[in-house]
Amino acid sequence: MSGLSFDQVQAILFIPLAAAALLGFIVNYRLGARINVLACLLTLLVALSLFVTGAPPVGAYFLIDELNIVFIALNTFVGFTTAVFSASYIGHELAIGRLTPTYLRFYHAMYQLLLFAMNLALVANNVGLMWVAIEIATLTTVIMVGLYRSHEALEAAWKYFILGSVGIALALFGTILFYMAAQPVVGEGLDAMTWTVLIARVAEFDGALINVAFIFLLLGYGTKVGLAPVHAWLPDAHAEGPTPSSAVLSGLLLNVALYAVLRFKMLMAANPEAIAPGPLMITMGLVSLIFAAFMLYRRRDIKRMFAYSSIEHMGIITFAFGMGGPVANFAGLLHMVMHSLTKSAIFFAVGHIAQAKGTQKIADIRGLTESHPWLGWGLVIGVVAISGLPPLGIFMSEFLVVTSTFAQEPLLAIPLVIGLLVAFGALMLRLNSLAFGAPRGNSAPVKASYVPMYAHLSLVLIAGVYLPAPLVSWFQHIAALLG
Amino acid sequence: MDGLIFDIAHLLAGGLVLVSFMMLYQDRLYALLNVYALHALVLALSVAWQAFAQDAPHLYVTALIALVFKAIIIPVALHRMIARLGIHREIETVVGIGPTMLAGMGLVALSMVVMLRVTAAADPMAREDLAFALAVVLLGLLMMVTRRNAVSQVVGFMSLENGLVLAATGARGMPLVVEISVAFSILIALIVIGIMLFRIRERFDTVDVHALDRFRGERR
Amino acid sequence: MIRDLLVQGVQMALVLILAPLLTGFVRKVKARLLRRQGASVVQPYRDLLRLLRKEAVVAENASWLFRTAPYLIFAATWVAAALVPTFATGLKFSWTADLIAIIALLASARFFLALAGMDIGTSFGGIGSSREVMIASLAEPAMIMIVFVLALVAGATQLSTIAEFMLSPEVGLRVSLGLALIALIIVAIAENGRIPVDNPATHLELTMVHEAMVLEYSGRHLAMIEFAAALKLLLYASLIACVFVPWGLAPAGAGIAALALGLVAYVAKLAGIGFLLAIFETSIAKMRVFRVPEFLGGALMLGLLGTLLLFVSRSL
Amino acid sequence: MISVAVLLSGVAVLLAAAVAAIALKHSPSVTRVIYGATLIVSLAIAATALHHLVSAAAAPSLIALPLGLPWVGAHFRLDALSSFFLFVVGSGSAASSLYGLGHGLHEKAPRRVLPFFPAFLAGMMLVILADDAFTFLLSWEFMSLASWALVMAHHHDRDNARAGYVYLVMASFGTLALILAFGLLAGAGGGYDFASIRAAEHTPHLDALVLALVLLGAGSKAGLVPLHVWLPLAHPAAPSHVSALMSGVMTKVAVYGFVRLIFDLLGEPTWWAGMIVLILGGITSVLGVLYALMQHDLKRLLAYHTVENIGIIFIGLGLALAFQANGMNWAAALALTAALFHVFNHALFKSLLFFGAGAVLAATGERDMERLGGLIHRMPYTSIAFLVGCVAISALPPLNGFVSEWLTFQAILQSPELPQWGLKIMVPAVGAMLALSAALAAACFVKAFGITFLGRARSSAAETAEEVDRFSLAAMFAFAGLCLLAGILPGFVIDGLAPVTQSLVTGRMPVQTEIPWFSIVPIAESRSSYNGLLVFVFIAISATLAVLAIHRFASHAVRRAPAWDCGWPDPSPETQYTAASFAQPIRRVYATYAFRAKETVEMPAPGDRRPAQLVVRLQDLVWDYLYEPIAGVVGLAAGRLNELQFLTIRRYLGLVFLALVSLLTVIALWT
Repeated sequence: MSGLSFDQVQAILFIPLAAAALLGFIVNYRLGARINVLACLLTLLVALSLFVTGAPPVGAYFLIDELNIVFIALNTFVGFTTAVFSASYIGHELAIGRLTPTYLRFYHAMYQLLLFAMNLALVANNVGLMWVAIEIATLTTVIMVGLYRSHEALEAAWKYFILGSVGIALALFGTILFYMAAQPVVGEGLDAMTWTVLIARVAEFDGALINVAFIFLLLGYGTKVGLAPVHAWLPDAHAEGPTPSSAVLSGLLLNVALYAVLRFKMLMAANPEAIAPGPLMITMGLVSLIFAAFMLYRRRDIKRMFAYSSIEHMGIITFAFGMGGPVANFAGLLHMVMHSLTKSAIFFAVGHIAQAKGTQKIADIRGLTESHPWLGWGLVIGVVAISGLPPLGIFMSEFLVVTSTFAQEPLLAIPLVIGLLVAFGALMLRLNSLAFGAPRGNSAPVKASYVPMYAHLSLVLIAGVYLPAPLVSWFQHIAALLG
Repeated sequence: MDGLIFDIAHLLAGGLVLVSFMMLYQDRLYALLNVYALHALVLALSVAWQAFAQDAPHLYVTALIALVFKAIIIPVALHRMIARLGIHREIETVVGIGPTMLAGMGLVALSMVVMLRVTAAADPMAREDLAFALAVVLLGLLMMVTRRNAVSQVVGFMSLENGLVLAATGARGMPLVVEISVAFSILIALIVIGIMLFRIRERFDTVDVHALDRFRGERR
Repeated sequence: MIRDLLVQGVQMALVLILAPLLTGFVRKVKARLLRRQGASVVQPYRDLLRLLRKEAVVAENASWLFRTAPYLIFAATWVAAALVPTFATGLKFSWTADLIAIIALLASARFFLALAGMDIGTSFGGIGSSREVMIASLAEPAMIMIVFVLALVAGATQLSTIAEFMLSPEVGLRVSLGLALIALIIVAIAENGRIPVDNPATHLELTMVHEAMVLEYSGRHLAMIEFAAALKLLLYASLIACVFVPWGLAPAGAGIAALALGLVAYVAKLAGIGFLLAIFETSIAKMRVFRVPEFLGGALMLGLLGTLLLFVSRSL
Repeated sequence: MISVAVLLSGVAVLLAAAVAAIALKHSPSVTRVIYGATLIVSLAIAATALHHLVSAAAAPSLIALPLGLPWVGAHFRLDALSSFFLFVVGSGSAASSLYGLGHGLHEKAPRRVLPFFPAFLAGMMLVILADDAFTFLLSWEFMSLASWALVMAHHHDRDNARAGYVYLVMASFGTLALILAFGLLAGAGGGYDFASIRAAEHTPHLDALVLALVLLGAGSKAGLVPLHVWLPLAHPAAPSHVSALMSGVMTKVAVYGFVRLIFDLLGEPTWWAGMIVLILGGITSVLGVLYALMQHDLKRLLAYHTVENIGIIFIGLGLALAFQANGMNWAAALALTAALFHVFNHALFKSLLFFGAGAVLAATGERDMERLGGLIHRMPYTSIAFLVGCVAISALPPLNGFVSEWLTFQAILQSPELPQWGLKIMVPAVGAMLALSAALAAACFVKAFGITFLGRARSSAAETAEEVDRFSLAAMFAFAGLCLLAGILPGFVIDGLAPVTQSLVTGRMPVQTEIPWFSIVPIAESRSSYNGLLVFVFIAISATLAVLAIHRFASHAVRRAPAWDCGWPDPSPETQYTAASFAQPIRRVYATYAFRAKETVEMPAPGDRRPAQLVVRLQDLVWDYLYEPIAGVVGLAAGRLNELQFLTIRRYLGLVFLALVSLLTVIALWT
């Protein structure tokens, strides 16, 4: 049994890696896209089988527990739907000649490599390995962001690269510091970086040292999460890269980085001497939320706008985890899942919209519900969901975040609510002009794959009304773990 | 013996901070590159000493990488690039050298304050090392922030990374150090290549980051 | 039972009979005060009969509303007037409507009158209606404030109860009641379109309010409206009489003698009020339309002041 | 259990109808099918609710479903209060559906209306049935969302798009306020079901905060000044039968939210809570009607007038709170009955009036009163129904509007027995405001009816208008009939409300239906009584008598002639009084202060051929001094922060650096 389980973890890593290697040799775009989808599907199935077989035993390098299995499932699922979307999206880009097969030569390989890196970061039981995985993921996405090789795309990639490198460097420093803290207690070598060992013995660590470590880790991985003020790469990278990469970035990579922060937060929380990580995360979360909320107003590029919305939501999630407690943690987890699903659905819609209209400028897009009803209403539902309106899932998580905050720290609820409202105002303002009014620009129908988008949205809708009891108890368990 | 080992390690790490200060002080690119080469050299020595002190032979590899790649290849490559691209030899600083030095002092003080709070239970050598490493990291970041020229920013990043390597090697028995230093070397190489690429594609007049900003997608 | 119904019937008939007489009386007194001979006091009856006999000339684009409104106005005013105790309290149907409802009935009448004024689509109709509702918008709240004062004093909005309370010794002299009386007089003047708010005799276009609304009416329709106006005057006079000079009112279930006495007292009170009204009207000039809000606003303030003073006096 | 299950399945049918509307969008009969379905379901729901309300065994009917918030579940409950409001919502929805059967055929964009209409109904009903905070808010916001979609049905119109935007932002603001209120009520324990909220102890300072938040939340949905700004934009923008629902019914759902939270969940009120609500109600009622008077757009006038009626309802609620706080349960019952009666009445006549406005819109394509006129000739039935609505809303006897205002006055007259001086003084002042708003309402509806239906047509569209279809008329006459019935037999309504007041303020008005002649007596017959039936009968008899007598004994001849008009008749319809000129005296008297109205006359120089112009400028002070600054601040902040989008990489690194250094400093100083 255990052997089988271990195989699953390996499979989750091996399938994308092998697919990446294989895709590196495949020139034909269509074949590549199919293999890509297939590989994603396989990974998803393996990941889902984890639910059936239960968590495998902990290894020195790999770990599956209640926390990361959520992330893995989400990761593989969104990875799969995005691959489906990507097939039709990239096909259209090729058809209109915005991309050429040369540019796309390693696109699918990169996609699989990214999934591999993210899965690796999630299953890693070693904080050093996790760091390496996140660095690989960063480098891969840099290349994907620069795919179009336009000035803007290259500039965005460059910005991402530089800021990401600094972030990664900070995270590494934090990791080293953590090792330093662990080393006197745990002893030298691999054990001092193994998460399961760390969490067991963290209470004995030097509080002052891990405080400093956590600051570096928070800022370092926070750069990847996109928390203000270390968010700067995020909007441009989302706006200029191909939309599938935006969807993966917003839907997955941010989560993976957040996962890393959470792992360290759990360590911090377990040490009595260390400062509570809550206030730091709450502050950064609130700053991100309010900052992004205001930034939403002046956006002219539709993808950049939703990138800022991702910052906003990452802020909310970080805030929720910072608040802590069973309800807020539950809300944070739920919000994270819902945000991933919704935001990637929005990017699916936005990608096709940009293709249909031939522009990403908000001012040039109008009346979508009339010119492209499926895309337009998909966008409406997505934006309605992302701005926290019922009956969609984010409403539930926001309800929980706000009420639990109000019950614990009433004063903190005020900036939270203001931020939510300001962001809401901005999103609705743009939605109004995007989806309604007399259509402007190209109204020709576009070949689009609606299935991924509406699949995500229906999941979000169902979650808003009904959460299955096993899922709830499971989330509650994780929430308790997170402290 | 222990005392001597400690003193030498301390001396080398302190030297690294000092060289970082020297880099902050430079206002010409060539000089900066030369000082950076010195920085890398000191790092290599420091790492080698740690390898000796900790009896960890794999660290010699790291020291070798530092010596060959950072102290020789990269400075030479940048030298040639500057010469070929005809970049201004002057470094444009945002704030004057003086204030930068002052800020650097502040950062060193900060890193000391932060690190020395760490309980004495920790290995004193590691503690000192960490304090200096933190100072080097912060100084590197300060350099990236206060220099307009991309080459000097890269140099800043590289010195930051040297600080990381210092910290990593100072941490007794830390796994993956070599791998990390290799990964970082690749990262730096990519950055350098990136600068070259931008130049080669002749889309930017200078590698001044200003020029990049002109191509922002969303103009005011 | 039969007797109660009878008394109620008498009351209804009485207001109908007395209303034109009061109008005629006021006109007569005014004429005499101006040293004119003046028409006979029964002239209003003659006018009404004459109008009733004439054919009605109706504008071409008048709607059904124009033709039904006069009857509705008349009916509403009549019902309201019949519910105010005139010579006896505790009438059979007095609980049908309290003072607030009586005021609201008059408001209904005015609502239809204002609509009728706009039906033909002339500028005069509109001018009259719009001014009428403007005046009413102040007169009605003022009236409600008066009701507040009375109701708070007497503990009821039922006119019979108020009148009985006013007869009882516990009333005493109260500032609030004085304020209410002044306010009521102002409201009564405004509501009946008397000088200085409106001039029932004018047909000068820019000054008229009530007359502008009914400009298009003729024949029996006009008769109904004029009759309603006379009833309204009588109603307000009865109201003042019943609340502020309640002496002589026959109590519920009183005998014939008391009723007769009440009747006589009532007629005397009406004469007195009519006389005072005539004197007031001859001694004052009409004011500009946009002074009227201030005039009525005064009444509203007096009413409110009366209510508030009541609390002071009560708690002392 | 049974009745709430029945109601929930009704709601489920409505939701299914929403989905069906999308599925059947190509079918030609989809309009009929959907409205027919909603009509039947709404009627059934109204009937169930009414049955529950009047049946003696009015024990709350409960059900819990494993939906919604995981560890709470979705609780639903049908008690006296919710069954009353559900009856209001159900009947309003039924009439609206009936109207939609005819009116919906005029709809240019049925696909943007049909799916959302049943969803909107379902949302409103779910709010009323909800028995836990999450379900309540979910339904509440769902209701907003569905109605927003309906407002956006005619999205090509820029004003509508703006209306939709303002609406949704305000709705979201209100929901957030309510979330906070529930957060406070539930406390740290997170007991979000109403039963545990009810059971929890609440401290007084918490009361104040909850009241403020509920006023913000429910008040913004109901349209309390100064949170009303979205209402006159959004209500008219929707298709007319939806406007009727939004104005007539959805605002009542907001009132329900207020009553549920403040009367039921919060428990024992404090007297100043009553005072605050009272003052807000008074201001709302006067300002609302003044706003309405200044409007020339028929539907917007009606929407503003909703604000006034909400004010009247809140006056009643405030009185009830004040009385209840002082243990005067019988008076609280009177005030609450008055408020709830007005809820019912307003639902009736406001829906009716919006139906009428919709009929006018359908027949002429005009909402601007300045281009209407003379419709009484072209649309006789609509005009009768509309007139009934106008009389009712102007609080004139013998219709229903008067009864509820009369009851409110009776409640106000109980104020001397209140011990607090603030209330003693404030209640009569609010009474004066109420009287003022009632009188102004009459003026407003003289204008609405007079300009729209009377006079001569001001445009060719008005001249050639045709009477609307039978379904629309049926809906209008059904509600007109109910207005009359509720007006002449108010005792039944009052008795129907008794269980509600009994459960909320543990008091009730005396039983009315046993009083002879269907009179209503709030306290005692000697103090005050009113009999709508007799007033109606008396007026009818006297009018008939007068007509019969005159036609029998005097003349009944009629001659048609040109209008007299003091000898200066002008055939041009432009010479008529317009809506603006009708409102001019009132504008001069009130709006100078309330809206800073300025009239400027532009008189061209002699020889200049331009026409002279009279320009009236009205300032909405609430908008200018409350919302504009907020928008300004947001805009300013957005503008300032926006510069962060355009930094160089170096500066971004600077941000990272600063963040790092400051966090390190914090750590250095902290520990």
